[in-house]
Amino acid sequence: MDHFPLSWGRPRNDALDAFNTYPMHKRPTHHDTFADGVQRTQQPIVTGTSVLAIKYKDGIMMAADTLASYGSLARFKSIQRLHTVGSSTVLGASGDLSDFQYIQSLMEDLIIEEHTAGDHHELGPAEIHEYLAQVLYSRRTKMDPLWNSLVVGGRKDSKNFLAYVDLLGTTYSSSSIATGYGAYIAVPLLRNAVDGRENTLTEEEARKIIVDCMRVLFYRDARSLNKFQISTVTDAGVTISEPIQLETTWSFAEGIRGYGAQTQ
Amino acid sequence: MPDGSFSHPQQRQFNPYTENGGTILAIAGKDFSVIAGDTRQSEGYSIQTRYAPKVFRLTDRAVLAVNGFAADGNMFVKKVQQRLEWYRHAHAKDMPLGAIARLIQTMLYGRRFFPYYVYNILGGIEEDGTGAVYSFDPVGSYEREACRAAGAAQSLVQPFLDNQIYFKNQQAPAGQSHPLHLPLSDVLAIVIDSFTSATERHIEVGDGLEIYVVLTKGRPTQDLEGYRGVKELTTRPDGDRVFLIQRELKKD
Amino acid sequence: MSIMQHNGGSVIAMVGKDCVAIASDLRLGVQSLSISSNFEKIFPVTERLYVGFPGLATDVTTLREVFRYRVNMYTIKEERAIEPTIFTQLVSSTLYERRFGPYFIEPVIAGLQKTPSGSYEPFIAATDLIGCINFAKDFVVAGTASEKLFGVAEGLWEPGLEPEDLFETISQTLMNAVDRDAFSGWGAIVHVITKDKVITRKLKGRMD
Amino acid sequence: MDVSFALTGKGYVLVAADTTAAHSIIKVKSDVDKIKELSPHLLMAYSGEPGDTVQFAEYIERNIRLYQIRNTYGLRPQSAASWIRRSLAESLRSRHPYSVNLLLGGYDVSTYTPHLYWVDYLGTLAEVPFAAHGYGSYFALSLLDRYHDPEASLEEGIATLRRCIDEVAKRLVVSPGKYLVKVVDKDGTRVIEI
Amino acid sequence: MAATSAYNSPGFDFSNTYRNQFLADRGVPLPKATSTGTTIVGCLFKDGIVLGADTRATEGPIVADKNCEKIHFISDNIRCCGAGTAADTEFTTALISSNIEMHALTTGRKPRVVTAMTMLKQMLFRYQGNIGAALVLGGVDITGPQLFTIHPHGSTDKLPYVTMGSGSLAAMAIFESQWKPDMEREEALHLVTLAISAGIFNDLGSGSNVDACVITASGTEMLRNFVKPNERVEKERRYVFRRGTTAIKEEKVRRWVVDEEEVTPVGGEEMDTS
Amino acid sequence: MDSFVDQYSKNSATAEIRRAKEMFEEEDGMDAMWGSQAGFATVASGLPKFTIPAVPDPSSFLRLHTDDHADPSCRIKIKHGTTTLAFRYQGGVVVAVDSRATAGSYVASGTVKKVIEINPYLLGTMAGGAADCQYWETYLGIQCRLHELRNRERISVAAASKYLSNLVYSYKGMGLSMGTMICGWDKTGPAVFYVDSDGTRLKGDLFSVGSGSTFAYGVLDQGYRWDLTDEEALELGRRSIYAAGHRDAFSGNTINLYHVKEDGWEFIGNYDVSKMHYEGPNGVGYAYELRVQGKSSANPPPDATEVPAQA
Repeated sequence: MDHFPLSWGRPRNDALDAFNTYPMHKRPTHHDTFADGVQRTQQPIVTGTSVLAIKYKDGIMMAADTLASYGSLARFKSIQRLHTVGSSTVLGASGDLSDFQYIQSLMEDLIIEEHTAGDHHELGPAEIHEYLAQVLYSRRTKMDPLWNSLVVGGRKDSKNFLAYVDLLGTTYSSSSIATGYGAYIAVPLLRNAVDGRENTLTEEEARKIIVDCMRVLFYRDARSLNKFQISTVTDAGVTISEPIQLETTWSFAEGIRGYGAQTQ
Repeated sequence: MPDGSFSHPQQRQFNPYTENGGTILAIAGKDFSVIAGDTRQSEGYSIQTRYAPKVFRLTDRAVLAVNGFAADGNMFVKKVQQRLEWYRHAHAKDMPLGAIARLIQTMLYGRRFFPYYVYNILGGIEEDGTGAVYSFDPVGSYEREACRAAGAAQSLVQPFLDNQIYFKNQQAPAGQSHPLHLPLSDVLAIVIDSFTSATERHIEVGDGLEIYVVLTKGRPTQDLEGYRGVKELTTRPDGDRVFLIQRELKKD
Repeated sequence: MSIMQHNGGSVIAMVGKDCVAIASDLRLGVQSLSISSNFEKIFPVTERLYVGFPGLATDVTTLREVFRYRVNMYTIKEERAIEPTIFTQLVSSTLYERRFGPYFIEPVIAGLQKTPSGSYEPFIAATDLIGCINFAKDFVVAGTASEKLFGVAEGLWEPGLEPEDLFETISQTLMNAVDRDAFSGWGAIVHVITKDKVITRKLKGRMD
Repeated sequence: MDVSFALTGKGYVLVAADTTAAHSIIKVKSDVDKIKELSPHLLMAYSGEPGDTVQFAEYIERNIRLYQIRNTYGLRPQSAASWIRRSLAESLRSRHPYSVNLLLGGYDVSTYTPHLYWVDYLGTLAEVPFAAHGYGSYFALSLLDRYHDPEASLEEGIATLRRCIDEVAKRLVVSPGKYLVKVVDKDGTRVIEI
Repeated sequence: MAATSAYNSPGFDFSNTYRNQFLADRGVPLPKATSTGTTIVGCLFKDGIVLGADTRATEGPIVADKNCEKIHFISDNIRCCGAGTAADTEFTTALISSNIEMHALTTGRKPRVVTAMTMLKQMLFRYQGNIGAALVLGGVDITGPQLFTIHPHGSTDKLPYVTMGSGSLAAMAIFESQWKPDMEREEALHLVTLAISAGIFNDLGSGSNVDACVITASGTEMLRNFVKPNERVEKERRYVFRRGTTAIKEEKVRRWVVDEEEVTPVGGEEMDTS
Repeated sequence: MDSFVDQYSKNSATAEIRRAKEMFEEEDGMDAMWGSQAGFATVASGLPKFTIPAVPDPSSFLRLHTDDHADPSCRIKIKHGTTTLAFRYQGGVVVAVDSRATAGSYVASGTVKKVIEINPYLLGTMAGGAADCQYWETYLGIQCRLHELRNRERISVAAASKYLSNLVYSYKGMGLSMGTMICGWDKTGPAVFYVDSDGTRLKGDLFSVGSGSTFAYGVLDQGYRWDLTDEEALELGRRSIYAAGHRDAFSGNTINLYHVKEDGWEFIGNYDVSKMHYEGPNGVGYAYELRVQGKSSANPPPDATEVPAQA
C-alpha cells in the first residue's frame, strides 16, 4: 500500500517501486487502458460480420450473410451463420466462427439432453438465451471468452422473443437488434421501420426492411457479402432460406469524376 | 518501461469489463422510499437498447438498483434474488432490508479481487417502517443514507440532491428550520427533474425513466393515485406496497 | 490527475433578467494540499464585463496580464471600451494562437453588451482551452467541478431571474457543486452585474 | 528534500530554510545558504532542482539590483514578486526551464507592511500570511493555521517557527538537521540564530 | 510582450509547448479540447446542395453546448460543416472564408467551391492531421453544385451524398437506402433531416436540433434549428430560492453612472458588510 | 441420464453449465448458502474464499481496473482519502476521524462512518479501501465474540489486532488497502494498535493515518501530553481532524469523535467541519481567518499620519 499523502491507500506498484521510494511529482503516465480494451483486438481468427433481426406481426426475422473472413481475406463464401435450436428458436452469430461452431454443438447437446429427459418440455427462445448468457458470462469470468455476439430470436406460445448476448455476457432485448457493423449502419434504419410497429408489420414488409438493410450493409461494410440467408420463426416453426443474392446498383458511380477539380 | 501500465498480453486483448451508461438514484422519506433509474443501455456511442431496466423489485419492501457493467449487474441481481428465495424457504418470510444490505456487502466483497463493476443502491422500508437507502461501492462498502445517486451522471445529480433534499448551503428563514423529510410529491418532482436535467447534459442518460415507490404498511396512497404512468406491483395485500411509475425521457 | 486539476478551481456564469452573474471558488491548491483561500480567478475587464479563468494557476496570472495588456491596447486604439462580444473573440483567438501549446485555462466571460439603442443586454460565453466559443443563453461553466455545476445549474436555473434571485441561484449552484468536488471550494465569490452597478459578495461556504 | 518555511509577524517576515545540499542519498554539505537577500528589504528562499536554484536566484538578484541602479529606487515587494513570477513562468516556456520553488519575504517601507509570497516552479503566485515548501509543508501548514499570529513579536514568531522545525524533525523521515533563519523588517535583513 | 500592437503576428505560437511537454513528462495528462461528436451531411439535388448538421457539442460524455452551430460560412454561395475538434473547425473555416473573400476581391469573380476545397486540403495537409477538422464543404458556383468532404489529413472526396462525424454511419445508412438522383428541393431537405435525425437519435455524440442549409444558384437559405425534436419538457417544479438563503461574508457594491444627464456626483465605491 | 459420461465429458452442455455453476459457487465462496446462515456462512466458519481472475498476475489486473492514480480513467473507482487519528492518554483513548470518501476528484460521500464499532470495548478506524476495513473488521468482531465464548473472557486489544494483522497479511500483495487503528481498553489499560495491509502492526501512544494524517500530526504533536484532561484530549482530537479537513482536499465534511474508557467506548459526537470552522464546538471558530480578524502585520511608526491600505 502506498503511504505517501497524495496517493494514500492506493495500491503501490511493486514492480515499479519495490522499496517505497516513489518520487514526489512523478506518476505513472496516463493511459486509458479501459478504452483500449473495449476495442476487442484480433483474437478471433475466422469471423462473420453483422446479424440483423427484427420482430414483426407473426414472429421474428433474422438475416446474416454467408461470408467468413480471415482478417481482410474473404475466406469462405458460403458459411451458414444462422442456426436452428429446437423447434422455436433461431440463433445468429457474428464474431469468431469456430467458437460459434462450438456453441452449435453445445446447442445440439442441450436439445438432445432435454429431449431424452422425455418430459415433453421443450426449451424456448427465452430459455436458450438465458442458457447462452450464463455460458458466455461464465466464460468471460474465466477470462476465456467465446468471441461472439449472438442474437437469439424465436416465437413460443405466440410470443415473440428477441435478445442479444455477447462475449462479455452483456444481454439486452429490443424489437430490432443488429450486431457488428450493423449496430451502426442497420440499427438506425431498423428502428425507423420497426419501433412501434412490431405488431402490425407483415412478413412482406419485414422482408423488405431486412433486404434493404442487408443491401446498405453490403455497400458499406467491407467484410460483407451480397449473399445472405433469411430466417423466420413463426407459429409454424423455423425456416432458414437458401442463400439469396442481393440486387445492387452502382450506376451513379458513372457520374463521379475524381476527388476534386477533375470534371472528365 | 516504468510507466505503471504493466500488463500481460491476455489483459490487453480481453478486457472483461465494459461500461453501459445510465444513472440510478434513490431517496428515502419518512414512510416511503423512492428508487429510480433510466432505461438506456449503451456502449461507447451506441444505444444498445432503449429499454433495459436497471431497477428491480426484490421483495415487497426492498428494491435494488444496479448500474455500471450490465452483464455483471444482471447476474448480480439474479444471485441476490436467488439468495432471497432461499431465505424465504428457510424462514417463511422476506429478508429484512438491513439484512439484505449486509448480504449484498458479503456478496460484493467475495469478488474483492475480481470486482463486479456494479454500483448498487438498495432502497425500501426498514422493519420499523421508516424509509431507507443503502448505497454500495463495487467491492461492498456500504452506508445508510437519505439519498444517493450513482452511475454515469452521479456527479451531476448528487449535488442537486444535496441542495434539494438535504438543504445543503441553504439558510433556513429566521426562527425556522428545514423539514427533516420531504413529502412524496416533492420527492417525485425532484427525482423527475434530476433525470430530465441529467438527460440534458449527459449523453448516456435518457430514453425512459422507471421510478419505484415503496410505501410503508398502512400509509395512505392518495398522493400516488392518478399520478401519470403509475401502476401497483404489490404482491401481498397486507404488507408494504410497491408502485412503479414509468416516464419517457429524451431519446437523443 | 489532469493538469487542469493541479490547482483546482471552478467558474460559472448565468444570465438573468437584464443582468448576468459570474462566480468562482477561491481555492488555490497543489493537488490535494490547499495553499490559499483567497485566490481570485475572476477579473473585471471593463465596468460591465468580467472574465473568469479556471485552470492552472500560473496561467491564470499570465493570462490576466496578457488580456489586461491587449484590452488596454484595444481601448487606446479604438478609443472606446471593449464590448463582451469583441472581447470573447479576442479571448478565442488568443487561445487558438497556442493551439499546439495551450494555456491550461477555460475562460468564462460574463457581461452586459451595449445594443445600438443604448440599452444593455446580458451576454455570457465560455471557451475551451484552445478557444472554441460556446455562446449560451442560460449558463456556462468551467473548471474541476464543471460536471457538478452542469448538473445543479440544469436543475436550478430558470429564465428571467431578477438580480437578487440570480444571486441566490448562482450561489447555491456553485456552493453545492464545489462541495462535491475535492479540488474546488474554500470559499466563493459572486459578481452580479447589472446596468448600473456590480454587486460583489463573498459567500460563507464550506472550508474543507 | 528541501524544506523551507516563512511567516509574517508584526512588522517582519521570518524566512527559514534548511542548509543541506544533497545528492541522492548523500549529504554533500550542511551549511548552505538557500536564502538570498535580493535587496535591503527583500528575502528569497529557494529550493528545487540543484543548479537551477542558484542560477535562478543569482539571475534574479542581479536584475533586481540592475533595476535599482537604473531607477535609483528598488522594486517594492509586490512588484518584485510579480516580476519574479513572470521570469519563472517565462523560463518554463523555454527549452531549459528553471525548476525552482520560492518564498519571497519583503518589507514595504512605504506602507510599513511585511509581505510574504508563495511561488512554485510553475509560476503560481499567492500572497499568504505564512508558507512552506517541500515535504515540510504537509506538517507545518496545519500547525501554522493553529499557532500563527500576524501580530506576534519577533520572539513569538521565532517560537512558532521553532514549533514547525521541531514538528518536521519529529515526523519527516529524512529531516534536515540545521536551518538558516533570516528576518526582514524595517531595518533591513539579518540572520537570526535559533 | 515586446509587441506594441494589440494584434499579434499571424500563425500559431508554440512557446508553451516546452512547458507542456515538461508537465506531460511529469506524468500529468494534458486535457482535451471540446470535440463535436457530430453528425454532418451534405447531399446533392436537382438545383443545388443541402447541408445538414446536428447541434450538440460534447466534452467527453458531457454535453458542453446544446445548440451550437456547425454549418460555417465560407462565402455567400459556399458553406462548410465541421466535425472533430470544435476550435479547429471554427478557425479553419473562418480562415478559409477570409482567404476566399480575398481571393474573390483579387480576381473579381464569385468564388468557386473547388477553390475553397483546395485551400482547405492544402492547409490541413500542411498540418499533417494535427488540426482535427473533418469537413463537409458544399456550394453552388459557375460550374454548378459541388459537394466535397475533407478529412483531417487533407484527403478529399467528391460524391453526391456525404456524411462525417461519429453519426456518419447512421446518416449514411439513410442516404444509401433513400437517396436518388435529381431530387426536388423539398425531397432533399427531408432526406437530410432524416439523415441528421438518424444521427441524433442513434449516436450518443450527436443530439439536439437539426440545422440545414440549402444552397442553389439563386441563393443560400440557412435553416437554423430547422427541426427541434428535443425540446426540454417543463420541469415538475420551480427552484427559485427565498432571498437571503445564501450566507454571505461580505458585500461590495460598485455603482456606475448610467444617466449622463445626472449632475449629482455619484460615490465610486460604497461598502457595507453583512 | 448417463451421469458417468456427463461427469467426465468436458464439452457437453451439462458440463458447460456445471462449470458455470462451479464458478458461481466458487465465487460466492460459501459453504452454507442455505438457512439461517445464508449470506453469513463464511464469516462464521473459517476463512472466506475469494474469486481470483484467471490471469497471470491478478494484482496487476486489479490495479489496472481500480487504481485511479495509475489510470485516471479506470472505471471501478474504489473510495479513498481519509484522516483518522487515535491517541492514548491518562484518561483512555481518543479516536477521531473525518467522514469524507472521494473517488477521483468526486466527493463520493460526506457521511462515512470511519469508526467501526467492533464490540462495546473495541473500536477500529477505517482508512484506505472502505470495503476492506468494513468487511475485515466485521469479521474481526465475529472472531472476538467467538474468543469470548471459547475463553470466557474478553479478547485483549493486542490479540485482536494481531488476529487482524495476520488475516490481512495472508492477502499481502493482492491489492488490499487498509490502515487501521484498533483501540480499546483491556487488562493492561488503554491500548492503541496500528495495523495495515502491508502487515505492519505497531503498538503506540499516538497514530494518525490517511492522506490528511500529516496535517493532523502537525496539530496533534504540538498539543499532546500524557496527562491531558478528558476535555483537552477530546478537543485536541477534534481540532486535529479539523486541521486535516481544512488543508487536505480528500478529507473533511464531519468529525466523529469517540472516547474509550475503562467501561468501554463512548460516542462523543459528530461535528461538521464547516461549523467547527466558523463556530467551533462552543462558539469560537477554529478558523485562522476568524482568529486573526482585524489583526495586521503592518507596524507603522506612531508618527505616520496615514497608512495606505494594504494592497
